[in-house]
Order: sequence, then C-alpha cells, then structure tokens
Amino acid sequence: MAVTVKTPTVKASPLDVARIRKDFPILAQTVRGKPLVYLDNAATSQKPRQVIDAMSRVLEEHNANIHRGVYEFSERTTAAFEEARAKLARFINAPSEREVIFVRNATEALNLVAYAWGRDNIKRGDRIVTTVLEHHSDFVPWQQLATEVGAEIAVVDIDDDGRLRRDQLSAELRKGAKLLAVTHTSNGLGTVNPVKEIAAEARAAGATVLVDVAQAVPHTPVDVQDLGADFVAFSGHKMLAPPGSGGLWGRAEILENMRPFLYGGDMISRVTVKLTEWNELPWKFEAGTSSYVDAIGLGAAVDYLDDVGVAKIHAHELSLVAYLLPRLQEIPGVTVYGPKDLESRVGVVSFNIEGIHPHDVATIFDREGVCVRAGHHCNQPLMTRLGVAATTRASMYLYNTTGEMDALVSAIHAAKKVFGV
Amino acid sequence: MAVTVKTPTVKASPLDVARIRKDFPILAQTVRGKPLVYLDNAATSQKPRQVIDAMSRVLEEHNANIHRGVYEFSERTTAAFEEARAKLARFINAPSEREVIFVRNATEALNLVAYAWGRDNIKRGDRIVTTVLEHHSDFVPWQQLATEVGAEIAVVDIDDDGRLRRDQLSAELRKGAKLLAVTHTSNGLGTVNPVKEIAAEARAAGATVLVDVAQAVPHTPVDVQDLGADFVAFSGHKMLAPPGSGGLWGRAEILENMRPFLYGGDMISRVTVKLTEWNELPWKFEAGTSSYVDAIGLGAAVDYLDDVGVAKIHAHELSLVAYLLPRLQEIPGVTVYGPKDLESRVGVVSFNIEGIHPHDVATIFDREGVCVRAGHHCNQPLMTRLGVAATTRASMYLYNTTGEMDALVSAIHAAKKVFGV
Amino acid sequence: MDDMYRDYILDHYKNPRNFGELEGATHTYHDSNPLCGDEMTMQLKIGDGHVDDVHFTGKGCAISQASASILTEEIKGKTLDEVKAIDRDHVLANLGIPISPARIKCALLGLKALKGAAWGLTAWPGEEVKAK
Amino acid sequence: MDDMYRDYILDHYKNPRNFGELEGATHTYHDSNPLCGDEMTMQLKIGDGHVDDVHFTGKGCAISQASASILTEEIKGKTLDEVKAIDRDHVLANLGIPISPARIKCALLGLKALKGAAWGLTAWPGEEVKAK
Ligand SMILES: Cc1ncc(COP(=O)(O)O)c(C=O)c1O
Ligand SMILES: Cc1ncc(COP(=O)(O)O)c(C=O)c1O
Repeated sequence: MAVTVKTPTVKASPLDVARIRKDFPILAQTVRGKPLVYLDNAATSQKPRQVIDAMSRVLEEHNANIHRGVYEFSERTTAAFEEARAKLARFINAPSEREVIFVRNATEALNLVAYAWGRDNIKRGDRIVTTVLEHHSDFVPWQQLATEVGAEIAVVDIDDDGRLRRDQLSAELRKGAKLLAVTHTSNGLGTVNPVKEIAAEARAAGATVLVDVAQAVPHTPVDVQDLGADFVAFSGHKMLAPPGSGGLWGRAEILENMRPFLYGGDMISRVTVKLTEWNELPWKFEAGTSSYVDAIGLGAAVDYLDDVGVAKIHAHELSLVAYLLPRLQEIPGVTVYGPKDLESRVGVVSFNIEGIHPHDVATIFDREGVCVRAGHHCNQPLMTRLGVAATTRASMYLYNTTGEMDALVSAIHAAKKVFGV
Repeated sequence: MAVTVKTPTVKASPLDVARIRKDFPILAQTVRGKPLVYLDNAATSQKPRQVIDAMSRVLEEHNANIHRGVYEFSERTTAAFEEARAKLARFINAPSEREVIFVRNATEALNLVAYAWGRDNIKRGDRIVTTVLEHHSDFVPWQQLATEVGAEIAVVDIDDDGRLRRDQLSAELRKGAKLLAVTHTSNGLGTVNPVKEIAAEARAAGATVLVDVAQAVPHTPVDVQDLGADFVAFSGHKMLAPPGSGGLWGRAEILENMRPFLYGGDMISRVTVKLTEWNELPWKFEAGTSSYVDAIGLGAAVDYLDDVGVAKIHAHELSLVAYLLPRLQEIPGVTVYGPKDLESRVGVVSFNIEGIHPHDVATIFDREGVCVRAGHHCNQPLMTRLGVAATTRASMYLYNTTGEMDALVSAIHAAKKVFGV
Repeated sequence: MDDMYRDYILDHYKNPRNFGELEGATHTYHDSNPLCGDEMTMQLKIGDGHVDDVHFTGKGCAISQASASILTEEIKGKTLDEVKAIDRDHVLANLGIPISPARIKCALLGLKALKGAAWGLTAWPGEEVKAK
Repeated sequence: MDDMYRDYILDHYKNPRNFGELEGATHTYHDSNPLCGDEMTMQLKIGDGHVDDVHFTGKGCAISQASASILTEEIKGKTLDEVKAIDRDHVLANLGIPISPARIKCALLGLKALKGAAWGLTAWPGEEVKAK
C-alpha cells in the first residue's frame, strides 16, 4: 500500500477550471449558506448551460416526434437526434453509428444484452465470468440469467489494493466462459482495469466480452475498437448529460443476429396479425418514442467534453487525487480503500473515518456544503469483500478544485470533532 | 355512417385557448413563413413553459441522483421526483402511489408487463385476446410472447364505423382468456372503447385486463379504479410532458407477485454473490438511475392539466371535431375513417384524399404550416382492416383553434389543386 | 405554385411510363417502404448485357412513382454495368426537385428496386444507413 | 456545534443502553436497512403482558443506534399494547433532533425492529410507504 504521491509533486491541472465552472449554473448555488462542494460525480454529474439550453431549444423551437413525421419540425428533431448518435459514435470511436443504441441508462443497456443476447446464448451449464468490482447493474442481470437458465457464475476477486486478480481471472477464463462481464472503472474504488488486455484474453478463450464503461466514458478516453470489447454500456447522466440518456454499443454482427428487446413503435418494419419484421440497426433496439430530448442533451454533452478534452479531464482529476490522498492519509482514523497511487485510477476516493458511520459523515459534510455519497454504492459484493457495510465516497469531475479538496478535509475534521474521535 | 353533427350546432369550447397558447413557446414559431398549425398531437404534444422550466430548474438548482444521497440536493430532487409520482397517482386516481411506476413510455410499460408478468402467467395453450385497434406497442409484445410460449392470440375486429365488435369480443372471452390487452382510445381513429364494461366482462371471464391508455390519459379523465383494469400504460410526452416520462399502473397484489423486469440500482434491497432481494413497490420496477428530470416534468404537466381540467380539454377537442367533420365531408374526394359522430371519441380525425397519397398530402400541408401525420400510425393491422396503406391524421389538443381547422381545410384544397383532383 | 410537385412529376405520377407487367423479364425485384406502405416491383429484360426493356408496377406516393417512372425511361438501352453504377445523387438530381429527409426513401425506392433487379438479388443484403 | 448530533445522541450512540443479548427473551425480531448496512435485533422479555426486559444488538449509524437505545429505556415496564401503539412521530419527537428525509429510515429502524418483536412477527408484512 505504498503512497507514491506526496503533496509537492502534484502535477498542475491542464484545465481552466474557473472558466469551466461558469458554464455550470448549479455551482453558483449555496447549501445551507455555504458554497456547494459537489463531490458525488460518480453518482451523477452536473450539467453545463450548453446542455440545458440544447434541451430547452428542442422543446421551444422544433419539438415533434421523430422518424415518422413528414414535416419540418419532425425532420429537424430527427436530424438533431441522429446527429447526437453520430457524435456519440465518434466519441467512443464506434466503427458505425448503426452500432450505437440509445438507452435510458447503463442499467438498461446491460439488461438489454442479458435479455436479447443472453437468453439465446447462455445455456444450462455455460459459465459467466464477472468480478467483485461490478456495480449491481452489471452483476444482478447475470446472476438472474444464470439462475433462470442454469448457468454458472464465477466472481473474480481483487487484491488488497483494489486491483483485479488477473491470475484468478485467467484461471476462470481457462475453465471456459461464454461471457465476461467486467467493469472498465470501479465506481466504488476508482480502479481502472486493464480492459484491453483482459478483453483480448477473454476473446481468445472464446468468451463474448461486455464492458461496463459507465465510469470510464465520462472520465477517460474510451475507444471501443481499441478496447476490443463486444458490448459496452454507459449512462449519459454521469457525463454532463441529463438522466434518461445513455448508450449501448455492440458489434454490428452480434446486434444483427440478436432478437429485439422491447417491441413496438420505431423498432418495427412491418406488422401483420401473424408476423412482425424488425427495423434495421440501430432502431431495431429503440422501441416506442425515444427520449429524444435527453439524447440531444447527450449530444451537446459530448460536444462539451470534446471541447474540453477527456484526456485533460482525466489529468485534472488525477491532480486532485494526488492533492487529496496524502492529506487524507495524514488524518488519524481515516482509512482509504482501493489504490493509493495514481496508477490506473480515476477521481474516486472511498474512505471511512473510524468511529463514525458513513451516513453520519455524509450528514455532517452536508451541513458543510460538501456533497459526497455514503453507502454501498450499489457495490454490495465489493463492500462484503472489503469487510465494511459502507464507505464514504468523494468523486471528482472537471469542475472540482483543490480548494474543494481542502473543504473535504475540513469537513472530515468537523465530523471528527462532533464525534470526539 | 350518420353525420349527427352539423356546423351550426357546435358547442362552444370551455377553454380560453388564447391564454393557453401563450404558455406554449413553440406555438409562436413559424414554419416556412407561416404560423405553425400543430395537429400531430397523437404522436406527441407540445410542452408549456411550466414544464420546460420545471426541468431546467432541477438541473440548475438542485440536481443530484435520487434516493441514495444523504445530502440536501439529493433529498430535494428525490422529493420532487416522488411528488411527481404522487401527482400522477392522484391524476389517474390510483389507490396508492406504490402502484405507479415510472417508465420511459407506454411501450416500455407494455413490454414490462409482457416480460415480468406475461412470461410467468401466459403458458402454452393459453389465450390472449386483443383487438385490431391496438398500437403496435400493445400488439407486438403479445404476439412475440405468444410465439415464444406457444400461446394463442385472438384479434377482435371493428365494425365499419371503427367501433369494436363487442359480439366478437364476448365470444372470444367466452372461449377463455388469460389476458385482455385493449386500447382505451384508438390513436388511428380516435374511437373510445367502452373499457369499463369490457374490463368487467373480461375479469368476469377470468382474464387479467391491461388497458393502453396512452391516448386516453392526455385527453379524457381516466380513473383506474373506476375502469376496473389490472394494468394501464401511458406516455408522458403525449400529455405535455417530455419524452422519457411515462407510467405503468398496476394493482399492488399483482405487482407484488411479479418478478422484476430490469435489474440493478434502486430496484435492489440486498445483493450477495448468491442471491438478490428486491426493493419495495414501486422501486422494484425502477432499475438504474431514473429519468428523474423527465418524471418531474411529467409532474408539472399533470399540474398544468389539472389546472385546465381534462374534462374541459375533452369538450374542447370535441368542439373542434364538431367544427371540422362536416367541413371535411363537404370536400369531394375526402374519406374520413372511424366514427363520424361525437359519440365516444377524441380529437383524432383520420382521412384520405382520393388521388393523393398521404405522404404527398403531409408534404403539401407542411408547406402551408400544417403539421399532420401521414402513414400507418403504428397501426398496420388496422390499416389492413381499413384496406388502405396509410391515412392522413389530424389530432388536436387543448391549444388548437377553429381557425386551425380552417387552415387544415384550406390545406386540403391546396393539395387538391396541386394534384388537380 | 410548386417547387416539388412540378408538372412533369405529376405527369409521371398520373401517367407512369413503362408501367405494368413485363413479359419475358429476366430480372425481377420487389421492394417496399413499410413506413408509407409503398410497394414497387422492377422488371428488366436483359439481352447481351443491355437493358432491352424495363417495366415497373407498384403503388405509392407521387415522389416514389415519378422517380421510378423517370428512371425506367433513362435506363432503356443502357448496359447492365451502367445501371449498376447509378447512384442516389444521380436519381435525386434527375428528379430535379428538393427532397426533404423524410421523403428520401420515397424518392429512392425505385432505384433500390432497380438495383435489386440489376444485381439479381432476391433479398436486400445490407442496409441503407450510411456508415460513419 | 450541533443541532443533530447533540451530546445525548452521541452518548446513546457510544454507550447504548440495554445493549447485548437478552437471556430468556420471549420475543425477538431482526431487521436491517440495506441501504446503509445497518442491522438491528430487538429482544423482549414479556411477562403478564408487560415488558419485563428489553435488549438490542446491532451496528449502524449514530441515529439508528441512539434511537434504539432511547426506545429501550422508554418501554421498560410498559404493557405490550402500549408498545404496539408507539408510532413514528413519537419516536422522532423523542429523539428531539431534526431528521432529514434521507435519515428517516435510520431513525425508525429501532422502532421497526421493536414492532416486529412486539407483534411476534417473523418477517415484515407490509411496507412503510404511506398509501395515498
Ligand atoms: C394508443 C397508443 N399506445 C401506445 C403508444 C406508444 O407510445 P410511446 O411511443 O410513447 O411508447 C402510442 C403512441 O403512439 C399510442 O398512441
Ligand atoms: C460502474 C457503473 N455501472 C453501472 C451503473 C449504473 O448506472 P445507471 O444508474 O445510470 O444505470 C453505475 C452507476 O452508478 C456505475 O457506476
């Protein structure tokens, strides 16, 4: 558990955070009279003016249902919606827009794969390999599918530093696996898995590879072609876009051979009383009226992220982690979980204060204007592995500052004072 | 096919439409230099300032992920989200908020029932009764389920006036049915089915009753307890709310005994590697981060509709239909489909002009600033029944005026002139 | 009045050229646009690598019918390779009217059916969505 | 400094009253709040319709532990009917601190476990969401 970063060696952030913060109206708010210190970005991000305006603009200027209207407003809204898809495809370097499906959130994307691919491809006796780092949304669908069809599920462990046990993973893959479902970046610990290597190994072992990139796409450059996955799933609301937007990317060959998921509306090409034919990709998987305002908001968010540069955002987050970690570790009674260095991680820092329950921590933080998450982070298997019921988690994004790291540290001292620990 | 309403007997609308129109920013727009005449409300409605503002307000003032945050913003957003649910529950007179599940749209609601209730309750040889009036979203899920499990599907016909064949329906129910899936209001013809009587009959015959109220809730008062259904499904975007919002209502006893649909996030109570326990109603069916901004928009839309009064909106729409129908029927070559009187209908008028394909009609209308839908309206079995490939559909809402009906009539004359028919 | 529904478009719609069954057709392809219910069958009689004759049948909007009718006039006598080389831009230019995005599929249905016939297809292989 | 974490709350948290296994318990109920990982077991010894003794065990946040501790002090000697009649408002009032919506479940976990025990439940029947 070496601490490789000390305060003086912090690399400067490449971002002009002061300018960025002006784009986020909510950051001007106060909480109980104190400036808002928003450090719950792994739960959801805040939204820039540009995204909020893009959404209002649709509703005020050319709102109409998409794809089927033979009039100008419908055509404009359809164009904006499909343009958002194109932006998203470029953002993750998808080979084709046809492979990018709009969903409500990562959870829906993962369940879509479980229902529409899993039920036809995972059979009795098949093995699904996954990890103890998974968010419930990338674990429970597989657990339930396995139970339903009689498949087996193998859960790969982490080491004490919060890194995936590659030896265990390899052993499990060697035993044979139909599917590897693995998170790119842990929402509980901030660990970034070596997904490219893992995916190659899994595919060589004959497994289909699904990567949960919900915590990756907002914070680090993600290139699905380079990654070598078969499916990736993510949520818009964690990347400056509104809740209700998100994406599933899948290889065209696989998507084409899958049955649909939800039935009705745009996903249909022709219906007779006896038989239905499906629409082409990607619409085959988009049933009913899409959340087109949210999707257009996601397009605007991608523009914003592209402008700032995701690699720079990652460097900025690491500069905050580098600033924060040594300060946290100086405080008696504070335990930090997961990686203690800057190697392969994002701006998520999970910790506990001895003698204070995370919920009490978060309540006291709140009165200091500091918003963090306290709980199991939809990571109960991971909490069990760590031997805790819950942690307090601070998670950063492009608009956070070192001053806010100081506020977090002060809030910890405040909590310790209240509890006399 | 009696025309019971003539121009002079039009009842005055109870609405102050001029005042209402001021609330809808988009209605001030022009299309190709002409005032916007938006008559595609059955596809989606426009949104009042109050709804757009309610959405921006969340994002600018207290955005945070809901249900799990131990800080003020999360609590405020959670409260606004659950308040929207309470409003929606009151709006459809649900016995309890626990029975109201937020979904993306009616299509998702219907598929939720097909997956989570249907797969456990419809078995080989069981019968599903539905109708030729159904939207694809209330037909294809049942068709696919029936194919998957080996159940039988019976499709009840309409008479030449677009009214459901009650005799056929009774006969089908007498043969036994596990499920009746029936639309309350036809999006293709505007027919309102006598759902209360039908539901009673079906329940007496032992069927579970699902009612597609997507075209009903926005336009007529709907009381789920009075209706006597087991499930109802609807979309927010057709009732002044943003796309991405919608509702499924179901009886608590049934919902409690159902397996979940999507897995992950809020729908979970406890996860171990072996086993998962589900959250209580309604959250058991709300996986992942909800579209809480859209849902809060739906709450604001319900407030707006409540303020105006849905019964008055219905009366207003009928006044427009009463004004329009005789004028349409005076035009040589125009055929109106569905009911020609004001009895049990809403403001949907489907028609064709002899010698002009509906797509050409809609294109010419568009240049006149008149937005209508041309196509099969996701109603292909109905189109087949009517013996047409497509129709042109004008559908009205609270902000439409008799002046706009005149614009529609003028647009028809313009189209006829272009085509020389 | 009209940019789009010009006289020649309406004329092709009302009096489609080369309309009806083609006896002795060597290549036939049927396609449809379920969105608007348009149906189209293209039939070619190919001899010595040339289009000796072409007919189409179908029903649909003015745009799809006129576009198909114009296309049949153009290709008579062309070589099969020339027919295979016709692209969407050419068809749209030939139509000579502004086509909005929602109507593109109407305007191209004839071409799609023609290509299906020329390539001797029985079902359409790919899809029309442009790759990135 | 504190509205919420008053001295007596922290005292009950750090030195919970009636904490530990209750020998000879006649009624036992275990409950939990999976959201925060809180666990709570309430044990009653009922003789002649009265609470002769009560103990609780568990772990959790200051609010849930203090609330349970205060509750155990209050009910000793009460009749079973009196225990069954205690409602959430009473518990919240007794806690004497402002409880935000997110913490309500913490504050009421002890009551829930107590009611489960008093009613002789083995699993919680309904749910806490208020009907309309
Ligand atoms: C009767 C009916 N049911 C279901 C739907 C599907 O609605 P959505 O596309 O919002 O899922 C519609 C919308 O056209 C409808 O009119
Ligand atoms: C790694 C990971 N996967 C999946 C999810 C689920 O995201 P959503 O709630 O948007 O579906 C989250 C969100 O917390 C996450 O962090």
